[in-house]
Amino acid sequence: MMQFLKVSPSPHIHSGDSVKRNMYGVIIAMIPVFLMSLYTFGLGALVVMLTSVLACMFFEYLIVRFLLKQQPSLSDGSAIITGMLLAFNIPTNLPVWIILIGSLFAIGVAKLSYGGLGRNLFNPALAGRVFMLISFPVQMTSWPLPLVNRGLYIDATTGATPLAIIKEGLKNGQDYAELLEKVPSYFDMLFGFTAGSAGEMSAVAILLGLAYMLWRKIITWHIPLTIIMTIFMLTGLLKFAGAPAADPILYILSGGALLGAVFMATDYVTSPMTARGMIVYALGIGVLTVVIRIYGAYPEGISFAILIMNAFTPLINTYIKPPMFGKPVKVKAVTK
Amino acid sequence: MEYILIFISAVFVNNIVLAQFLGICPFLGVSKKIDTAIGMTGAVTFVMVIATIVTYLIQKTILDRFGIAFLQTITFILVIAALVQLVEIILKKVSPPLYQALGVFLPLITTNCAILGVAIIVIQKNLNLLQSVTFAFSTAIGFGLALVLFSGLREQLDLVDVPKGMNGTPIALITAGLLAMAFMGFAGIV
Amino acid sequence: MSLALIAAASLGAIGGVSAIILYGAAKKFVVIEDPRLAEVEAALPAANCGGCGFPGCKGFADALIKADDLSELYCPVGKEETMKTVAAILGKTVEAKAATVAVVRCAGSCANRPRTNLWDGAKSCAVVSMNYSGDTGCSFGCHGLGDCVFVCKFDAIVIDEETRLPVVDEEKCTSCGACVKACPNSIIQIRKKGPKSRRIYVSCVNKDKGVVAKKACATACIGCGKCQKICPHEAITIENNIAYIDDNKCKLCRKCVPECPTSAIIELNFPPRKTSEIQDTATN
Amino acid sequence: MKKLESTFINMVVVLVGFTAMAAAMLGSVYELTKTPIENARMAKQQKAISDVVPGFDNNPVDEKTEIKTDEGVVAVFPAKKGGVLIGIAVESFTNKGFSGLVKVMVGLDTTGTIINYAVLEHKETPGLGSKMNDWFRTGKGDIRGKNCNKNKMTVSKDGGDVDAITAATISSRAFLDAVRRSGAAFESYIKSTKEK
Amino acid sequence: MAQLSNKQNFLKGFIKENPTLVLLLGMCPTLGVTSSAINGLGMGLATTFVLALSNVAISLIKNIVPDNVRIPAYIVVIATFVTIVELSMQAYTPGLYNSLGIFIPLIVVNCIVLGRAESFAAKNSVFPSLLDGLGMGLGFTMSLTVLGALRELLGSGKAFGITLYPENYGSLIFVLAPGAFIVLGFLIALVNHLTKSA
Amino acid sequence: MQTSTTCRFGVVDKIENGTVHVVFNNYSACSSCHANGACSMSDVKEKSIIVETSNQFSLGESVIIVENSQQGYKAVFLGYVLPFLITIITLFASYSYFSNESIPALLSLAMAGIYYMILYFFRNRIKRSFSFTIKKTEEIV
Amino acid sequence: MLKTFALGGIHPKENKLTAKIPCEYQPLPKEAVVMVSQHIGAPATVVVQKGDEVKTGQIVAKQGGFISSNIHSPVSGVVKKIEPVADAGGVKRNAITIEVTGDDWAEGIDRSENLIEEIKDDAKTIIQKISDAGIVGMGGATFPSHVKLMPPPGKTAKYLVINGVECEPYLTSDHRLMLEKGPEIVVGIEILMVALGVKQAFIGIENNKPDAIKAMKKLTSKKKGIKVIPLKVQYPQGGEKQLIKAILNKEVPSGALPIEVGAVVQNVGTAFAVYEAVQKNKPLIERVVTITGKHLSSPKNLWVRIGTPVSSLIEAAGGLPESTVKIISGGPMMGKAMSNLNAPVTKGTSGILVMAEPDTARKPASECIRCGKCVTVCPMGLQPYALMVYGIKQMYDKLEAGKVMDCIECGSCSYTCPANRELLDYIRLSKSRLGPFIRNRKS
Ligand SMILES: Cc1cc2nc3c(=O)[nH]c(=O)nc-3n(C[C@H](O)[C@H](O)[C@H](O)COP(=O)(O)O)c2cc1C
Ligand SMILES: Cc1cc2nc3c(=O)[nH]c(=O)nc-3n(C[C@H](O)[C@H](O)[C@H](O)COP(=O)(O)O)c2cc1C
Ligand SMILES: Cc1cc2nc3c(=O)[nH]c(=O)nc-3n(C[C@H](O)[C@H](O)[C@H](O)COP(=O)(O)O)c2cc1C
Ligand SMILES: Cc1cc2nc3c(=O)[nH]c(=O)nc-3n(C[C@H](O)[C@H](O)[C@H](O)CO)c2cc1C
Ligand code: SF4
Ligand code: SF4
Ligand code: SF4
Ligand code: SF4
Ligand code: FES
Repeated sequence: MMQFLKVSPSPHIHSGDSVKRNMYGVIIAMIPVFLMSLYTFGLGALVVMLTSVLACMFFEYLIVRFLLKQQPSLSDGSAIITGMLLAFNIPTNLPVWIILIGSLFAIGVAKLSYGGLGRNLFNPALAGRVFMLISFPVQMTSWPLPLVNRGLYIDATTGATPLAIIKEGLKNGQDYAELLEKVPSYFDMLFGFTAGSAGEMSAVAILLGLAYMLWRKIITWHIPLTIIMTIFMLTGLLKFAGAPAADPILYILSGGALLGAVFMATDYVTSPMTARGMIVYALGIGVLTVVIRIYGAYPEGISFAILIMNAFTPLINTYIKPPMFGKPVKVKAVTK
Repeated sequence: MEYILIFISAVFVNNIVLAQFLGICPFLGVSKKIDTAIGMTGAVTFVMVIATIVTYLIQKTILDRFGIAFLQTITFILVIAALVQLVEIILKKVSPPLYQALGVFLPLITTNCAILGVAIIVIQKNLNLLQSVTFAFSTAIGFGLALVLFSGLREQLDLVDVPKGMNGTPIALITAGLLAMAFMGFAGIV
Repeated sequence: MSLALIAAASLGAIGGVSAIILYGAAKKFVVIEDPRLAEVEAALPAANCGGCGFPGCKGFADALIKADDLSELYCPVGKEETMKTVAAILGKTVEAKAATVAVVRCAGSCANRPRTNLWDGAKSCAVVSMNYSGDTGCSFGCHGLGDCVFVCKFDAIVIDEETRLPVVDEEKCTSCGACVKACPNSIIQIRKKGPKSRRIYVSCVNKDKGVVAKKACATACIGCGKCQKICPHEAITIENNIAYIDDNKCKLCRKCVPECPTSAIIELNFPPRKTSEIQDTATN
Repeated sequence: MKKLESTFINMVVVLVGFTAMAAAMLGSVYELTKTPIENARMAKQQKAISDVVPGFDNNPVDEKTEIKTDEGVVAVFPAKKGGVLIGIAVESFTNKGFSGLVKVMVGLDTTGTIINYAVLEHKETPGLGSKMNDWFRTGKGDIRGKNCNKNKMTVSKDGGDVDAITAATISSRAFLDAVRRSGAAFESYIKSTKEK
Repeated sequence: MAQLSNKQNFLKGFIKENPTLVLLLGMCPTLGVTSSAINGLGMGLATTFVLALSNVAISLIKNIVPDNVRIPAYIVVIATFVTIVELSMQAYTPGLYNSLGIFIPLIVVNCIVLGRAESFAAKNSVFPSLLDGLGMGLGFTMSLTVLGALRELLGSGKAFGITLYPENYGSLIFVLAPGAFIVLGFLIALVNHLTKSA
Repeated sequence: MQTSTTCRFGVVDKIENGTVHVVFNNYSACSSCHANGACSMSDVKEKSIIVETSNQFSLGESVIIVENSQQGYKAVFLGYVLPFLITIITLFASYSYFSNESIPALLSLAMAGIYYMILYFFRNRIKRSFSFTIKKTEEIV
Repeated sequence: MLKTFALGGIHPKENKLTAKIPCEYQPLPKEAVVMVSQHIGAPATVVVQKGDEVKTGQIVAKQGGFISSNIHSPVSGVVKKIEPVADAGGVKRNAITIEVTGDDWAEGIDRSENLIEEIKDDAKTIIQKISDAGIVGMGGATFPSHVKLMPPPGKTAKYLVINGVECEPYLTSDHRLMLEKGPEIVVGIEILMVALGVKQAFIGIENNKPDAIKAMKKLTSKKKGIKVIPLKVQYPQGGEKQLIKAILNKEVPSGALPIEVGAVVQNVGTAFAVYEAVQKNKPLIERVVTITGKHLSSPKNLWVRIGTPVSSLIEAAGGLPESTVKIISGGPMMGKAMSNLNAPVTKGTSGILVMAEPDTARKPASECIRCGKCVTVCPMGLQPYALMVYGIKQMYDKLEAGKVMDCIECGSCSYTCPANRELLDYIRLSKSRLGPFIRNRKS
């Protein structure tokens, strides 16, 4: 017997679930996505990923250690996730210095200003990405072509993403059928052989990750499924009503819809806590994504949509409570 | 359609607080509780609309007619200040308990730059009365949206321990910045 | 110059109407805006600690202005000085109040009080108290998990790593009493600070019988009554096996201190004793 | 001096007095600044015109005519040297900018070839759309010497002859839209003068 | 409250009671016009002008204004000066006037101006009021200029229009709305930190 | 929807049989900012409420006024939102009937006035639906 | 689909090590320590004095109020002292210490094993007998049973729900009792039905006890009105509100008792005790205690007299293993950790669990990552993460609005939290602080 008996209130056992388990689970789920990006973009994907992950971890360590003067807890893995997702969200030819600034913004401003894991209000990786998109629109919107020049990093030839092609075209009054010619096939999009951010194109790899996370019970189905369904239905509806929109399947397969729905909208910290809340949140993301994609200036809207709904999360948590067990007994209103 | 566009523009795209930087003081000041924020939205909407109608009338019937548009600033601010007081007097007269309930629930409504700003903007933009009023209440709703969202975020912040140096205004401003960044996604919708 | 005339006329009219409305408003709402409010508030420390019993400094300022008699009102943070300033602003007087400070009445350090169990729950004294008697044989003593530290707005209290007991920083402590409320075992007390910060108190709250108490903690008060007997000022009472020194009666003669067989009485900030009667008193 | 009491009369008198005084004072300031303000506005227009069609000796602002185009009215300022038309400046606009209205002054010679342009007003994003101030005078974006009728005044992305500002295609399109409008205005202006 | 010397009256606005960074007043113009250092400076100076003159005027008239119409009377005075600034800027610095836009008339409701009028000029004589107004105004100008310079530098590599590093390396967001909030947030945190540790 | 409460601090001003008059200061929006001392744009107004209570309070005693948010919302609705709706609907409805803009503007302002008049007739009904509780400052919850 | 409750719930590893081990009898202790307060409510009033001789089953402390319970001597011997003794948590509470001389039973108690099926008494007598016998809820809550059998005016019971769920991991005392004393339990249930005047009784048993389900089904097949309901395994199905939801599909309203929906819940152990009290006049002085733990050499189910020190039970199970870090009175989800092994078994002691490090250590808590898992598992639909923070920050109005008093302290939230937050610790603290206040206001 140990020297002293331990005493604590119940419960005395624990499920064994841990923050680490969830975080590393997400990292594992992202590996297929990373591998596909390596295959599609080659060297660039590697450089971008390494820079981003290392920068995020480095900044996290530095700021926590020297500015917040606390014990850095890099091992919880959340900085790695932020780094990976940041890398997934940017073109693979982005110069290193931009990635560094973006990582600094993601970790320093969006996460550690608030005190770190669990306290932030906005998704750090997305904040970093939108920061870069707004700050460096030129670099952030020139996408290397897939499957060519895989040995090149900065100088790869660039092209437009399917969404950008559609958006530009439709805004310019071009014919949709004609535009479809320029857009990659569903097959290419399924496997990610199109121009775009490192991690957003391979639907198959992302779905693999989703299946893994669902299986490990890291996330529930509510957010990803609702987002995808909303985008699908709403674009279908709008197209039917005559809006300048492409077909629903294309909207789901292209752009960051899947990546966002599976890995970024599901971030625990910035999404609602109850199933009903999650559905409202996801619905909001879906609608905003479609609105921005079809009517806004940006060809892709999911990043903004998620950030905007992040801001709604506290309200959702306040007003959408879990179903309570038992209705309160009616007490006669005491009127005086 | 035109009015809908004005609405969307004022609420989302050119949100008064997040893009135009008007009404920042109440935005930072009244955003600690969601309830108060929602209440304030209602009050500000009414005051803003009434103020816009009155200043619009004065601009068109007095200032423009007599060619003394340069008195705009001074007239508007006086009229708005008096108007806010007038509403209070009426409310107190009409129903003291109602007035008391409001007093406990809401902070005073002051003539902040948002109300004056809107009154001036509608004249500058050369909007007609209907457009002006639409613009005024859309702006108020945009203000309310930002306020309510922000109060939710701040209630959430109250529950966690933000680093000491950042606590209070700095973190509130950074949050507002990130919110403004998110709202940039609406760019180009109108 | 006709423009100026038109301008003057129309603006004058608008001004006149505003004046009437505002006059009405002024009559309806007595805009108290007591100029002293801002002044009083500025004189207060703006700690918003609630130690005065009011919600924040503004509330206190309000109350100060409205009160006829300031004797019930006291800002523990700003102390005398603030109260005097405020009284001066308001043209009222305040009586001097003796300075006070928080005192931790437990000396059960790790050395004095052997551990019998290991707490593995939430790091909160209140949670410990609710669940069991604590890590040691003494169920009255300090749990050392710092609920008092958590509530102190002035960083005036810290847990000493070695003794696992809270230590109050006299300089920083405003005697706001937050820690007193927070301590589930009622160990902390607000006591007179004493001249030159000198004070004497029994550093124990164990109500067990002497033998039991002594077994649990080497420096427990065993209620033997020796101090009571020697005190010339009748400042010491014994109740529930525990001695208590009334700070209103105690004249700081220090006679009781060496008398205590378990060194449970603590003297603070006194010059060293001349004679050899000094025992290894746990000072500070 | 003792403060005045807050009686009704005092209050009304003071406020009315103050407002009247203020108004009178402002009236005079207004009179004083009226001409400089007008001049400043004129100067700006003058300068813009002389930037885009240098070398005239008339006052084009006085000879301003308004031309109706498909999407609104644009102002045309004829620049004459010794009474002979050497070109026109068109104050054109578009609402298709990234943030709405963009106003430009375009100078055209008598053949309709663009001499120069000046952006009068825009709300485009600093660093992006705002580059239109200079962009269309440099490199492949240069529109000087191009002719609205002979050249395809659209961005190269849409098959035109002008390169868009990097990452600001929307602003570029808008700009060119305004330029094309000035071309149209030029046509109808010439037509109308010929008719006369 | 102890009487402050003239020098203190003038200097307090710079650091100790800096209206923007310490007192957090007049946030709207602070955020709205600081996309460049020049704009910040211009706005600051315009405000200083109004602040100083209205302080003087109010301390002159303080005794002939009945208490109940104090605020509207002060507003009239302030609005007059604001309009003068507005008209003059329109006439002589049209460029700056255009870029400051609506924030010029809004000086009227700037808490700093009315605040100083109420809490200082209404109680003090002319000269201290002038110093107070100037000091506060220049403090405001200083922080606006600093904020503007910072944003300009981060956003486009320039300060006062002088290029310090190539514009391409600037993060555009800092000259846009979000940057205003974020830079000010960090600036206030920094000032808090400095004044606390000092 | 959650029921939350707004608390304000006040002082007992007058006691009559069964009712207590409490005065409290109502500050404007910016006054929650810590520099309100420097800025008097932040109006302060003294408001008073009348509370029926059986508890004992003494003159000059500090109390906390508690109002539940539901009631606050109701007050905002009756006081501001409804007249706003009436004004704007009138304006939109009447706008196209008149060539002069001033008439619909005045009409809608008048409608708001009429609304308040109607409200005045219902003042007894309204009175019944607003009540407050006051608590001694020592009570925590 | 098996029945279960709707909201939340978890499924910890069951670890029912002693499910197949029949009950043994634990020998009498040398000294029995009888706590004066072994139930919820007012402590009993001691009616013996130091030096008195007492017999087994003789009353030693009388009900000290309406919600209180009699206490009987579990042994025969001499009262040695009546003074506070440290309980399992080290807190001193009043107790009667009896030096054991033998097992000499008081008069009128039927100690035979034969089953008496016929119920002679009417409801009133039954309730009186139950009250006299000092029966309290054996499911852990130790609420005096006779009180539950007297619904407040205006409320009538319609259903009796027998709680044979035993959803706590490790514990098997109810399971064994159903297997070994099934017929008695069934008679006990019939007695309870008479006492309550209800026509329907349900026995809820989780599906991980198929033998018990089978046995009870067989025993009740001929009984009208008694039905065995097999339930899906889900913690905390044993909570009475959850059990009622699972079996009757009714939700007990917030802040109300089961009687609000016409249900009374009793544990199987209680039913057995009722049988003994009513048919055999035997007071509650003995109960089944599971003594278990992965590292114990021989975990067991034991019939133990109240007042037996826990340390002797551990001896009986093979002694304390080296690796022990925590000893729990009760199950791992709701039991209390013991700091004092000399504390006696009480009426509510359903098990003694000896645990070693990897199973029980608490990991350091970190910031909430807002994963919402605690919300998902809470069977009461609360938001534990928020309640914890409100508790720490003492935001009482939010705690009340968040229905903190509805928490059944099941521990599912703390069990699940990946950040190892001490959710229940603080929720319990808030309940203890807020509870008196709310009660005060009601009165
Ligand atoms: C692929 C993979 C990689 C992991 N990498 C690490 C690691 O680098 N650092 C770490 O602390 N845990 C890592 N983990 C988590 C560990 O497997 C284990 O869950 C964790 O360290 C246990 O933490 P604990 O000892 O605090 O319970 C990883 C898990 C997996 C599946
Ligand atoms: C904050 C922000 C402001 C922008 N402002 C403009 C602008 O003023 N003008 C413009 O044409 N595009 C602007 N854009 C870029 C458009 O959204 C869009 O990416 C671009 O017009 C089309 O891309 P392309 O020019 O590379 O084809 C802006 C983007 C961001 C992020
Ligand atoms: C979370 C929780 C779990 C419980 N589990 C059981 C259980 O497994 N078996 C049981 O008999 N009672 C259990 N109870 C106690 C019951 O809620 C209830 O008090 C008991 O069944 C009533 O019967 P009794 O008065 O006969 O003990 C549990 C209570 C709670 C709050
Ligand atoms: C399911 C899941 C999704 C996550 N998604 C993100 C993400 O989109 N962006 C990010 O920065 N961190 C993400 N994280 C990591 C972590 O939650 C995040 O860094 C916190 O927001 C930091 O406080 C994710 C973690 C999990 C478990
Ligand atoms: S130590 Fe206690 S009394 Fe002293 S300041 Fe801190 S909380 Fe207040
Ligand atoms: S004095 Fe009280 S509150 Fe402070 S650590 Fe000790 S037990 Fe805890
Ligand atoms: S312990 Fe309470 S809050 Fe936690 S899960 Fe159980 S019922 Fe819910
Ligand atoms: S389970 Fe833990 S980490 Fe997740 S929300 Fe609840 S308290 Fe937070
Ligand atoms: S400066 Fe105060 S609201 Fe704008």
